[in-house]
Amino acid sequence: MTNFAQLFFDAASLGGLYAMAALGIALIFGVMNLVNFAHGEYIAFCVFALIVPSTDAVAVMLLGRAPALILVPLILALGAAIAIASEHAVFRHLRRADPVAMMISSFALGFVIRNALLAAYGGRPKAISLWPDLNTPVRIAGAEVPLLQLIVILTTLLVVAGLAALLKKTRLGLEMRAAAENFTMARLLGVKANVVITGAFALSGALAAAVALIMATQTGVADVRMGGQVMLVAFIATVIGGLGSLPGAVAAGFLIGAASVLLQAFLPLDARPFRDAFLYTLVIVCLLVRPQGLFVAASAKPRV
Amino acid sequence: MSKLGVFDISVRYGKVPAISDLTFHLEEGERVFISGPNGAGKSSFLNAICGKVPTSHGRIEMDGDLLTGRSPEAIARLGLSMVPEGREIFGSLTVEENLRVGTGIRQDAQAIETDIEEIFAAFPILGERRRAAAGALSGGQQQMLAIGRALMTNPKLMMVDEPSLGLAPKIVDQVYDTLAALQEERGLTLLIVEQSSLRAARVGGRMVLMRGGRIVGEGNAADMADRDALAQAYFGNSHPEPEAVA
Amino acid sequence: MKPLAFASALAVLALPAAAEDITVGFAIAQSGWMEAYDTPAATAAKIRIEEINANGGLLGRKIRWVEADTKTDRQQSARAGLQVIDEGADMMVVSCDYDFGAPAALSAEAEGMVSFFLCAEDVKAGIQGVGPNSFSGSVLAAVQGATMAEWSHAKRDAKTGYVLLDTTIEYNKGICTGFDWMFPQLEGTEIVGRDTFKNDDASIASQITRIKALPEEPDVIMLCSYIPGAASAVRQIRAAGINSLILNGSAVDGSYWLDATPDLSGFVVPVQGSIYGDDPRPEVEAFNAAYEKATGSRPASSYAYPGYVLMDLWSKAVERAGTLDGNAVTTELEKMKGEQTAFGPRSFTNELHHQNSAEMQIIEIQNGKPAVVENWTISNPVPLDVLLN
Amino acid sequence: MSSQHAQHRLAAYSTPLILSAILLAFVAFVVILGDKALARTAAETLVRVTLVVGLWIFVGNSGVISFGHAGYMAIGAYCSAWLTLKPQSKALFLPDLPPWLMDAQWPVLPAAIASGLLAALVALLSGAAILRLSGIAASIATFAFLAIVNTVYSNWEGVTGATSSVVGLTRYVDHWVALAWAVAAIVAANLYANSASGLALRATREDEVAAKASGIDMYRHRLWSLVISAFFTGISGALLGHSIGVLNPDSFYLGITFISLAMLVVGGIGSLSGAVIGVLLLSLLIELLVRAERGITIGATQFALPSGSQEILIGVAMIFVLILRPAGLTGGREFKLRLTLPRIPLSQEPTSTN
Repeated sequence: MTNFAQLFFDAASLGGLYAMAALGIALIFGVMNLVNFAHGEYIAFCVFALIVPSTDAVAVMLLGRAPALILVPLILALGAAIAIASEHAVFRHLRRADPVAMMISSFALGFVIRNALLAAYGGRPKAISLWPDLNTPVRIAGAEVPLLQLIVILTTLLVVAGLAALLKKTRLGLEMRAAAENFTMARLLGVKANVVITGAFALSGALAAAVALIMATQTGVADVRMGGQVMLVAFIATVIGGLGSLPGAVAAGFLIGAASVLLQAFLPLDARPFRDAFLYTLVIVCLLVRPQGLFVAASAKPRV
Repeated sequence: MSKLGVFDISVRYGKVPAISDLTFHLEEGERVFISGPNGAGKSSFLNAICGKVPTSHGRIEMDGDLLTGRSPEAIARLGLSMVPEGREIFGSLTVEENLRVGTGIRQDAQAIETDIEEIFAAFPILGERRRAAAGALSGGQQQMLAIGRALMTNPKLMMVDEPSLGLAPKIVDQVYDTLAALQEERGLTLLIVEQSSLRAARVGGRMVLMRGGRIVGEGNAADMADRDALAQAYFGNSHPEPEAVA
Repeated sequence: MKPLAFASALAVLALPAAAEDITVGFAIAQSGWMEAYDTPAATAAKIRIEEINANGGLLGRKIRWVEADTKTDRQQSARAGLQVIDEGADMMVVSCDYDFGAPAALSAEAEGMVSFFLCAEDVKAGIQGVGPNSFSGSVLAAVQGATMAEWSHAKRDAKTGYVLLDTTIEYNKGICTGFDWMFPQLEGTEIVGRDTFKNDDASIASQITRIKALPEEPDVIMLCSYIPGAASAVRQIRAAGINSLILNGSAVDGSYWLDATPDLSGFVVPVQGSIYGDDPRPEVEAFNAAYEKATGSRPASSYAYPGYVLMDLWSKAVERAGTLDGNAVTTELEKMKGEQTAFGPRSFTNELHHQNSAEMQIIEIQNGKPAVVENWTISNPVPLDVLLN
Repeated sequence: MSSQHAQHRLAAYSTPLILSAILLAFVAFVVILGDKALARTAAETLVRVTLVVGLWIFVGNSGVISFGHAGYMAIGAYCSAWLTLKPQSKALFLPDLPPWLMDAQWPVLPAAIASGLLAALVALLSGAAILRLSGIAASIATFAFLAIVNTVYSNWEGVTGATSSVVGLTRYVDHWVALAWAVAAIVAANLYANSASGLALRATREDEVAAKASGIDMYRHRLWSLVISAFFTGISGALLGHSIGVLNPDSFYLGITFISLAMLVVGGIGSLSGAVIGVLLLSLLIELLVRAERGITIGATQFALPSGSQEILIGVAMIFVLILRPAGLTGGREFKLRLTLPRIPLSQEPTSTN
C-alpha cells in the first residue's frame, strides 16, 4: 500500500537521528560507566543557542544568522564545550562514585540546564527559521522526500564513518576504544584518563549538537523539552545494542527508528496511538532474548 | 637507593585490611617472586604500587620519585608497567592495537615500530595474528600479548601478576623463558607474583612470602623451594600450590 | 524553619488591614512552561481589574490581588490554591490548562468560592471537572474544530478532510471532536483518512507518507495539535509538498512561530479576537493598545483575551448579586445569555460553564502574513453529549 | 551469642521506631503552625515518603535501579479511582469499565489496599519477565515497562479516560492519613529487609556471583521484593490521586520517576533511613526555596529569589550532595538505638552495608 522507497527514507532518517544520539550516549558510557541523562539538555541547549536569549514570544536569531559554513562548526564546538564544561563541573568529581550516583547527578544537571533555559528564554516554544530551503521535496527512487531527509541520512553516514575513522586511525581513538573496554587497564598503560574522558565528552557534545541542528531544521522550533524523547530512545538503543559497543549503538538506533516508522505505517488506526507500547514491548523482548545486547557476541558477558 | 622502595604501607577495602604496615625493597635489575596463599594480599600489593588502589598509610618510591598519591597513568609514565592477573587484554582491539595502547607515553616513534617487530619476533604467533581481534587468542597467547603490551611502554620496572594462572605447564615454561630473556636483554627489574615456589626456583631469583597482608619470609627462591618441599613432606601443604590446568 | 514561620505569621498579620478590599487570588504558573500561557491572560485580567478600580471599584470597594506560583506542577497548584485562600481571596483565578488549574480550583470549590480557569478549553474546566462554582473564561476546543469544519465547507468548498490528531493532550482531542461532529454533517463531505502522532515525535515522516499515499490530496487537513508539535508538523507537511488548506485550533494563534515555516500559506486559525490590529471590533484593538501600554508589547496570541473576559463577566455578576458569595454570583453568571463583552457575546447555563458556541474571527495566513478573513459563528452549538462523548 | 543476636535484631527493629518518631514530630510541628498550605506540603511529603520507601524495598535491597515504579503508582492511582468514584461520573467519563467496576463504590481504605494489591499483581507478572535480567538491562526493561503503562493509560479512552483527566476523587488524604501509610510502609520495609528473603537479597547486591554460588535464588527474592515494593508504590499512587483530586497519566511518568530516585539516592540508597531522610530533606529544601521565591523577610530586609530559581538551586544542591557524599547523606547507615551492652566487633550488623 505504501511506497516502499518512501518508507525506507522515513525509517533511515529517523533511525539516523536516533543512531547519532545513541552514539553520544554510548561514548560516555564506554569510558566512565555514566548514563548521561543530561544529553537531551545538551541538544536543547544547542538549539537555543541559535536564538537570542529573551522571554519575548518572537525569536531573534543569534548564531542562527551565521552562514552554514561558520554555523555548523560553531554549534558543534558549542555542544562539545557544554559537554566538557559539565564534565569539569560535575562528573570529574564523581569518578569514584557508584554509577547510580553519577546517573542521578546527570539527571540533576539536566534539570539545572533545562530550568536555566526556561529562565533565559521563557516557557513558550520559539520558532527558528534555519535553512528553510532544505525542506523542498526532491524525487528519488520513485519517492518524494524532503531534501532534509536525504541530508539527515547522508550526515548520519558521514558522522558514523568519520567517527569510525577517528576511532580506528588516531591515537586518541585507540586510547578511547581501549578505555571503553577496560578503563583501569588503559590507565595502567599510561593512557591519560582526563584526555580520554574529555575527548569522549567533546565528541558526545558535538554529536548532540549535530542532532540539535537536524531537529531544528526539521521541526523549525526550539523547545526545552525537545531533546528528551530522543535521549530516552538513544539510551535504550545503547543498551539493546550492547553497552560499550559503538557499532551496536548505531545499529540499534537505526533499528528502533525503523521499528517506530514501520509500526506507525502498518498498525491499524485504533492501535496507532499505542505505537510506543508495541515499540517498548519489542525492547523488552530484545532484552530478554539477548541481555548482553543485539550486536555483541553471544559469549560476551553483560557488563555492569 | 633501591629501584623500588615500599615503606610501611597499609591498604584497606572499607574496613577490611588487605595489607598492613608492609615494607619492601627491590634493587635495580633484580627478579623477585612474591608467593603466599590466596588472600595474602599479593595482588593488593601490586595494585598499590601501580596506583590502582590507594594506600591508607605509608609511601612508595621508585628511583626516588614518590608514587604514592599519583594516578596510575602518571606512575606508568615514570616507567612502571603491569601485567595484571587475568591478563586483561583489550579483546575488541587487534593484537597490534593492544601493543600500541601503551606507546602513547613514548617519544621515540621510530623505536616503537622496531619494538613491535621485536615482540613479534619473540612471540611469532602474535605476529601471525597481528590483525586478529585479541579476544580470539588462546589463554597462553593472551598472556604473551599482555607481556608484550607491558613491554611496549618501555618500562624500567615490570610487575607480572600470576603469569602461570590457568596455563598449561609447557606454556608457563615458555612464558618464563621469554621473561628471563627479556630481562637479560633490557636490564628490566621484575616483580612477579607466583604461587609455586618450585616454579620460582626453576627460574631463579629472590622470593618473598606473604600471608595476611604482611611479609612473613624471604630468601633465595631455591632455598625456599627446598624448605617448602620439606614442610610438605612433614606437615602437608604449607600453602596451596594449584597445579596448572590447560 | 524560623524565617519560614515568621514569614507566614507576617502574611496573616497583613490581612486585616486590607479587609475592605475585594481580593482576587491568582493561583497561576509564574514559572515552568505554562507560564507563557498564564502570564498574558492574567495580565489581561489585571487590566480589567484596574479599569474597574478606576471606575469606582466593585460594590464600592477596590479590587486587589494576591498571587501564588503553581510552577506548572499539579501538586504545587493545589498548594497555591490553598495559599491564596489563606491570603484572603474572594474568588480564584487558576491556570490556563485544566490539569494544572483543577487542583487549585478544587480547593476554591471546597470553600464555596467562584473560580475561573484563565483559558482552559476542555469541558471539564467547569461543573463537570471541578464543581458548580467553577467556570472558564475561554471557548471550548470543540467549538474551534466545528468552526473550522463549517467555515471551510461554506467558504472554501471543502469536501474531503483529513484528520491528524496529536494524542498528547486533551485539548487536541477536543478540537478533533468538534471537527468530527460538524464536518460529516455538511453536504457532500467525506473524511478521507486519519492518523495520530505525538507532540514530541522527532519526525512525522510516516504520517506524511500516508497522506501522500492518498489518491488525491485532501481539501483540508484538520491538524489538532499545539506548539511546538504543530509548528513542526506544518513545516514537515509543507516540506513534503502537500498544499492542502491546514485547519487548526486557537492554540497555534500568534505570529511568533511563523518563522518555522517561512512564507506559509493556506493555514487557518479560529480566534476570539485578532492580535494583528485588524479586528473588526474597535474594543478589541482598544484592549490590544491597553495591553501594550501595560506590558510594552502587544499580546503574542489571542490567549490573553479570556483573562479580560472572565474578570469582566465575574464583576458584572458580583454587581448584580450585590454580594461576593459564591453561590449567589454563580446564579447570576448562569443567568447570562448572550452577555456582551469586548470579544463577543457569552452565555452560561446551569449545565455548562463554558462557551459551546462563540463568534470566532477566522485568521488566515497567506505568504507568511496573518490576517482576519471573516468572522464565523457555528450554526448550532456543540451539544453537551458530544462534548462529553 | 544468642543474646548478642537478639540484641542486633532489637537494634535493627529500632530503626522504624526512630523514623516514625521523626515523621510524627514533623507532622506535629506543622499542625502547631496551623498553616493550610504547609499542612498540604506535609501531606504531600508523607505521600512521597510512602513512595520512596516503597521504591527502596526493591531498589535498596536488590541494587537494581528501577525506572518502572511510576507505572505501579499509576496502576494504583487509577485502581483507587475506579473503585471509589461515583458510578454516574464513571458512566460519563469511563464508559468502558466492566459493569461490576462501574457500580463499585468502595470506602477509601479498602480501595487503597486493593490498589496496592493490583499494583503488586502487575509487579508479579511484569517482574516475572523483567527480573530474568540484571544490571542495566533490567533497569532499561523497567523503563520500557513504564513507557508501556504510560502509553496504555494515556490512550485507553473508555477505561482510564486517556489524556483526559479522571476527576472527582475525594481529597481525603491529609497529613494524618499520609503519616499512617508512611509509617506502615516504613515498618513493612524494615520487616522485609530483616527477613530471610531481604537478607539474602542484600547478599546478592554485594556480590551477585558469590551469592548465586551459595545457592541463593536471586530471581525469587527479587521478585518478592518487587511485589512488596509495588504494593506500597501502588498505594502511594492512590494517595497521590486522592491528594490532588485529579488523575492524569502524565503525573506518573518521567518527572516523578526521577525525583523519587533522586530523593532515594541523595538520602542514601543503602538504607531505609536514607530513603526517609532523602525525602524529608529535599522536600524541606524545596519548600524553603519556594518560600524564598515568594519573598522572605529577615529582620528589616526583604529578599526574594527570582521565579524558577528554585528548580535550578535544587538541582545544584543535589549535585553537591552527590559529589560530597556519593553514597548519600546517610552513607547507607541506619538510625538505630545503641544498646549499652558491649559489642563484638567481628560480627557485622546486618543492616549497615554500603
